[in-house]
Amino acid sequence: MRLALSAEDAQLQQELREFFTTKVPQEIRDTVRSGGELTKEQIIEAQRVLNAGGYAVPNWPVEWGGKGWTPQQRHIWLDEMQTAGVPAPLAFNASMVGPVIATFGSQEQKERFLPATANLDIWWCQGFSEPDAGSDLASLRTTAVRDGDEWVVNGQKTWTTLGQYADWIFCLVRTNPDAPKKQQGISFLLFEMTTPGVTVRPIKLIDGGYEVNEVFFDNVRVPADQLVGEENRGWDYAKFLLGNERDGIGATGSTKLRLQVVKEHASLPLADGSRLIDDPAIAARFASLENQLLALELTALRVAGSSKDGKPDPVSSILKLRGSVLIQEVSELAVDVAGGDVLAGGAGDDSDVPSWAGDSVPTYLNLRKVSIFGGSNEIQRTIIAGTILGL
Amino acid sequence: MRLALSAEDAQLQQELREFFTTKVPQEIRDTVRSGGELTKEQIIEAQRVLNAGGYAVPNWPVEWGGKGWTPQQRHIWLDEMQTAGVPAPLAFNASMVGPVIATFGSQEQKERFLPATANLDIWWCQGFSEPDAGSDLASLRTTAVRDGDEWVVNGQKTWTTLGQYADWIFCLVRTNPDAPKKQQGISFLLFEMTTPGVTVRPIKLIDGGYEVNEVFFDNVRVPADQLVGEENRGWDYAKFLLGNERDGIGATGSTKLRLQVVKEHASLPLADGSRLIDDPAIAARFASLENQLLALELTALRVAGSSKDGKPDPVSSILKLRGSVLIQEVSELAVDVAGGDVLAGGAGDDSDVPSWAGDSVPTYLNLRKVSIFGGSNEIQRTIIAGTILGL
Amino acid sequence: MDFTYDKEQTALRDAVRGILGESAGNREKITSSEPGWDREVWGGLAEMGLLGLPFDETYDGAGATATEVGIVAQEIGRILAPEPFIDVVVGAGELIADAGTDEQKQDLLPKIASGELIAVIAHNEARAPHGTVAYGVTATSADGGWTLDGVKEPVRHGGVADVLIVSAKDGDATRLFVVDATADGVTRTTYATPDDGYAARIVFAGAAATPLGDAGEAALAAAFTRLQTAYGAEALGAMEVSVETTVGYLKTRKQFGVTLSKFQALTFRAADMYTSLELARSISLWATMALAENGPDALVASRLQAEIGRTARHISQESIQLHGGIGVTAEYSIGHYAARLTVLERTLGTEAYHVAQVADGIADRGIVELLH
Amino acid sequence: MDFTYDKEQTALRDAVRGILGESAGNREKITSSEPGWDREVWGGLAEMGLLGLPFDETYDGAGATATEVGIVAQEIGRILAPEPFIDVVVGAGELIADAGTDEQKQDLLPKIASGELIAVIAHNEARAPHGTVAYGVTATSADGGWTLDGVKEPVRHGGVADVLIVSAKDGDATRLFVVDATADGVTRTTYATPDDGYAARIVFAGAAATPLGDAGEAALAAAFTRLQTAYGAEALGAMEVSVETTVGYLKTRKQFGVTLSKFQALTFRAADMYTSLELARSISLWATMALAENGPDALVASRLQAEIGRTARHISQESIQLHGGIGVTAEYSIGHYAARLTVLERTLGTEAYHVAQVADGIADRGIVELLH
Repeated sequence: MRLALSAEDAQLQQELREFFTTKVPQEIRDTVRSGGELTKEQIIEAQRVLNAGGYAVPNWPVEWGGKGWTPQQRHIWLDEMQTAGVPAPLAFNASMVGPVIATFGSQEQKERFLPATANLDIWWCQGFSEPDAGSDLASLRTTAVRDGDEWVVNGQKTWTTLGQYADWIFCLVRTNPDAPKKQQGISFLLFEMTTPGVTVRPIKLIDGGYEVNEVFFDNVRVPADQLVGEENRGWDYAKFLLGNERDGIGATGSTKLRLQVVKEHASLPLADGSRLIDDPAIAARFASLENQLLALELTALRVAGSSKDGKPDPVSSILKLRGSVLIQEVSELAVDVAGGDVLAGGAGDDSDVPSWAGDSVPTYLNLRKVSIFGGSNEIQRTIIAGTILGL
Repeated sequence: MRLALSAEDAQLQQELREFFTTKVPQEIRDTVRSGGELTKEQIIEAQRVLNAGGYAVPNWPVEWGGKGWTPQQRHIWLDEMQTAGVPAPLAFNASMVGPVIATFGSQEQKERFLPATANLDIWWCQGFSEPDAGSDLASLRTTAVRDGDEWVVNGQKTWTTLGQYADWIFCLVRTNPDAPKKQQGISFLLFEMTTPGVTVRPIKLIDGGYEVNEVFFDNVRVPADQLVGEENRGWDYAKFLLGNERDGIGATGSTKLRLQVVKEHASLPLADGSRLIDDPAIAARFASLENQLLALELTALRVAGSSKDGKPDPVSSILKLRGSVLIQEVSELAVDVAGGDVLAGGAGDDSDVPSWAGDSVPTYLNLRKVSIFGGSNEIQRTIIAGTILGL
Repeated sequence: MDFTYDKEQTALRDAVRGILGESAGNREKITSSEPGWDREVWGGLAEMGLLGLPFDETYDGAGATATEVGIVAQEIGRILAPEPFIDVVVGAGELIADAGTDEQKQDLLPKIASGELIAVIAHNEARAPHGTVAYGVTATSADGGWTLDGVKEPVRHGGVADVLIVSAKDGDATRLFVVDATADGVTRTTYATPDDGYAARIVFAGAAATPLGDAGEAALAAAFTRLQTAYGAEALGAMEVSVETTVGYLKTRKQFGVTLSKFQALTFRAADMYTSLELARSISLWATMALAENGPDALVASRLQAEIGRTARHISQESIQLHGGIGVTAEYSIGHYAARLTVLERTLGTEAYHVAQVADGIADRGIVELLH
Repeated sequence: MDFTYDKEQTALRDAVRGILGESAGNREKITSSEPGWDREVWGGLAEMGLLGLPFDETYDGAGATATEVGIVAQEIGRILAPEPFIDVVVGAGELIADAGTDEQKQDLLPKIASGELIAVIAHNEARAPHGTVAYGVTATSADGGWTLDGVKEPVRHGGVADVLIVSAKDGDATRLFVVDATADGVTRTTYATPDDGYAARIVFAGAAATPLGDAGEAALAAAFTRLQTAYGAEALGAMEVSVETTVGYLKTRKQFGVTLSKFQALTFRAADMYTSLELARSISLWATMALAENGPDALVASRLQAEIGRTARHISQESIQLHGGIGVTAEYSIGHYAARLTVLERTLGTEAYHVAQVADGIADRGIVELLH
């Protein structure tokens, strides 16, 4: 039991803080801080700055740019990054497809994809969910049929986040429809989004924005050397990937930053000179959320590193479950702090209503997704009850 | 749509208020108000006062003492009674076995039992639940085998509330073990608790008190004319009874009184002169509970009378569900108002800690039962989801 | 106490449901550009006499009570009808009827009732606490007339309004003024609201204004209570459909080979949603009857708002969650209901504000006497 | 930051679990009469060196930190051990060690460590707000000595204590005094607490008292922080077992022909209980480490209390509900855990009190920096 950081970790923390707050463009960090949306170019720029500093893919094998950090060091990296308002490296690249290729890909695939993936020269998107599968991922129906040196892909994916920006997709496809279990007969395929037969249809969300897509495949021909690992073992790779995805899954760093920013807004005087933060009921909500976030971050630190052998630690379900609820509660508090100003959703710069207040309802609505996407909270409860509690 | 009471109902309300606050002994009402426990004698005394005034069994058929009131008038009766601190007539008598006998009993049974039941000359208890049945009431195993002019009863009941005071028990027994469904082959039997072979074992509850019992039957011989209605139709009578039981099931009147009393305690100055009620967080809890109770009472009024043909309106499940949660939340607030004084559970009259503070934890613990007994909240949600929503 | 609608009230509900239902399919198109609602439907409502529903017959009204208003509001909520019935008829209209001079009533109310005039209250100001005080607009009396200077925002339907009822500072007092929205000195910028509607920023620069009778904060407070009661009924309608839609989804959507209705954890949550809904219904109907019979009462309105606020959060959050992914898409209706409920609840004070209002002075109040 | 126990700490946990486990079966009998705990077990704890665990070796202590104390406290919580380890060793003992004179330490600490002396803090007063101020007992200085007058109540283990550390008013200040509990002028009435223990009403009438060093409110506040940290660990242990017991019950209890574990609505609630437990565990371990490394910090303790309070309510309420009827019977353990948790949470300030403490000044604090 030890609270204080080791000298080494404290030094790393200082280095990272210095790097994140001086090397990443202020404008990008300000946008993140204020809850604004980054452009595609800004996301790429930020990741390239990180990659140049060696901080884009610390969890990868060292030979491909990894750092060999302890879980606590990875937490420090993520926390310093998020609280500094630095956008995390694109998860599809850094946490998902990169580790899969590095672990299961051929040497050619590693050389071809990993450097470009780390530097966001390739923007990846994830082709997992399908319209009729939902939480039941393994029921996927998209097929890939071998034809000479190619796979011919047909089917449809959905909830493909930022697919509209993507250069490549990593995609679960059914290569053996006769496998006895639905988890078998699935393969992990990589292909370009510009391949003929790929169509992207953005889905409008309730906040009016676009971030997820439907992706249709109509006889998409994929070179056979773009299948990762072994044919029909894609489900194993997907589980490995989902395990990695849980790194930082509680998102405590970014939620802490959000809460702090909402608190700053609540600390500004209203028209009558009063401040919402001086209302004991409002202050108590901030205090309670701050405490709960603290407990969540401590839990993330406590269970960090217990994800082994590519299997997700079921305790990470706790982080996803509670982390999603907390970020939603922070966004709900932001709406209450905005009060009657919430109406000004579409107000421009000449409005007296600050943009955070007008954005508060769209943000709140948008964040309903975090308890649904990436394994809904119902799925997380199922994992906790089943895998941890044996119920 | 009409808010105001009719002149007739307003007059009834005045009459009842006058009656309850002047005819029922003050000591009994004070004890109820302070959350104390009534003696058996006090309960009997109060019911006899009500019965003498014609207010003990208003929901019975008029010829047996009923009033032929509208549901709203019954609500007024209950609300005035509860907020005046008058203990409601013993439910086992007035709401449960009485209506069953009045509806399904023979003329002899009616004459023999109803007047004595209304006047609490007979104290009834309920023999429904069994140890291995729990919420699955119809799985009961207690048997009654016909032997000449008698039924011979063997088995065990549990959760028999105030069975230690009871003169008689109304009991569900299995008379046909070969019936195709578990709900069939059950009969409704009445017998004295002093019958040889009946053993009562009180169960100590977590507040240290005794109010429920196990009741064992070892070859208990019951005269055949004490079977109500038809043999093997007991389940129908039980359902009818449970429907009646839901009258006033939200207990809004007594919860309102409890909340008011807790508020009075929170309004007394502490040692430093401050009052808890002046803490905005505490005041907000009172306000929120008061509002929720109001919504619940309005709902009780709105759905009152929709229980027809002896079938419970499934909406009454809402009242039970929310009513039990609210009384529990009021008791939780009482514990918080008591604060450090909760330790003084067993303090006597010479203590400076007021008895309500010392009693707050036992009461809170005791009231955990209300979301379990009489159809747990899980059963109520099952009814709402299934019967109302068709899920 | 009687919670049932009589024959006329049921007929009113059916008629409103009919006319609003006709245009329900066009909602996305209608709301995608200003004014965000359908002038044809508006005309239809006028023809049915709904736009003068609560006004005296003297002013071409129907002389109906809050109960009838609530019936219309609930139907509006059920299909998220974008037409500004509540803001124009209940908000500005009833405020004029309550506090305007005879001349103002004769001038404005028949035009509102006929549908030719859109009037709304312009009270909101950026970062002002909820209440009846104006901070950012000042009234100046000169030459026997009045002018206004300052900014009101966000004002729902402010961009298309013909007449604005504006709150402004006159010394230490807040007074209400009638302003021609198209007159010199009034500049309006319209923008979208997060619930598929439009609001405006309105700058007054020496804009000519006429006092609304001698109305001030008390009249505005009464108007708020009427609005809160109607918004409450609208929210009730929206919550009702949110629950219906979610239950329907659980019955049809399959996951892991069975419908979602086989998952007890989900059906229990639907049961809790329904329970919340029915409790909110009771308090909405009660507050509506109280307004109809006893007139505005801020405490009753705060009780209503506190309960509606809590319930709206519960139901809108759960309805999206139980829908899963499609719940957060604009193509499905459920998210639009959530958006509307989220905005409605903050329109005239948040849940916490109203709980605090009820808490204020609670030590000195006895048991709530519902029946008397 | 490292949350793992080292070898010695694990050994300590196992040893404590062993000795406390031996008498766990006698709990009902032991708690049914005064003192409500087992003097034999107490002697065993003394022999193991636990009763001097946090004291300096000079005073026959083990010089251990809050971490070791927390390990013992958690084990106490796991089996609801009634022995007054926390109140005597952590409460009075560490307060004496922290604020007593050398002479007082030499006199009292070895006797506490050997188990021969029971000392507790007597600060509680009926209807006093939580805090470090004494209202009802007054200290009077005369003839070079001090006497106390007034009432302390409820004082846990006050009836069997040999020595009381009493807070009393000295003018505007609150000071701490050492009082021989058996001396003239001290009258004690013992009664049962709702969590199977005993507390006392203690009347002081000119009772002789010695100042505890020059200890006042600050020393008492530090003692509270140590107590809160240890109570937090005790609550953690009790919640841990509550969750384990409930999960076990769901696996074995049958209803409608199947085990309760087949009902998703119940297993999801168990998952939520477990989630709450693990978050509370993190904050308990953190607060313990913070105390061990940085000393008492009231803000850290309030964060802990706020989270433990919330979690204790959640877990104790749900554990009874998921047990159904038997959950409210005294025969089953689960209700006793709930009773203990319910009382513990209010012992040194309620959840709401501690949330308010954290809220105080929150506007001026930045993001919580956990790692440094």
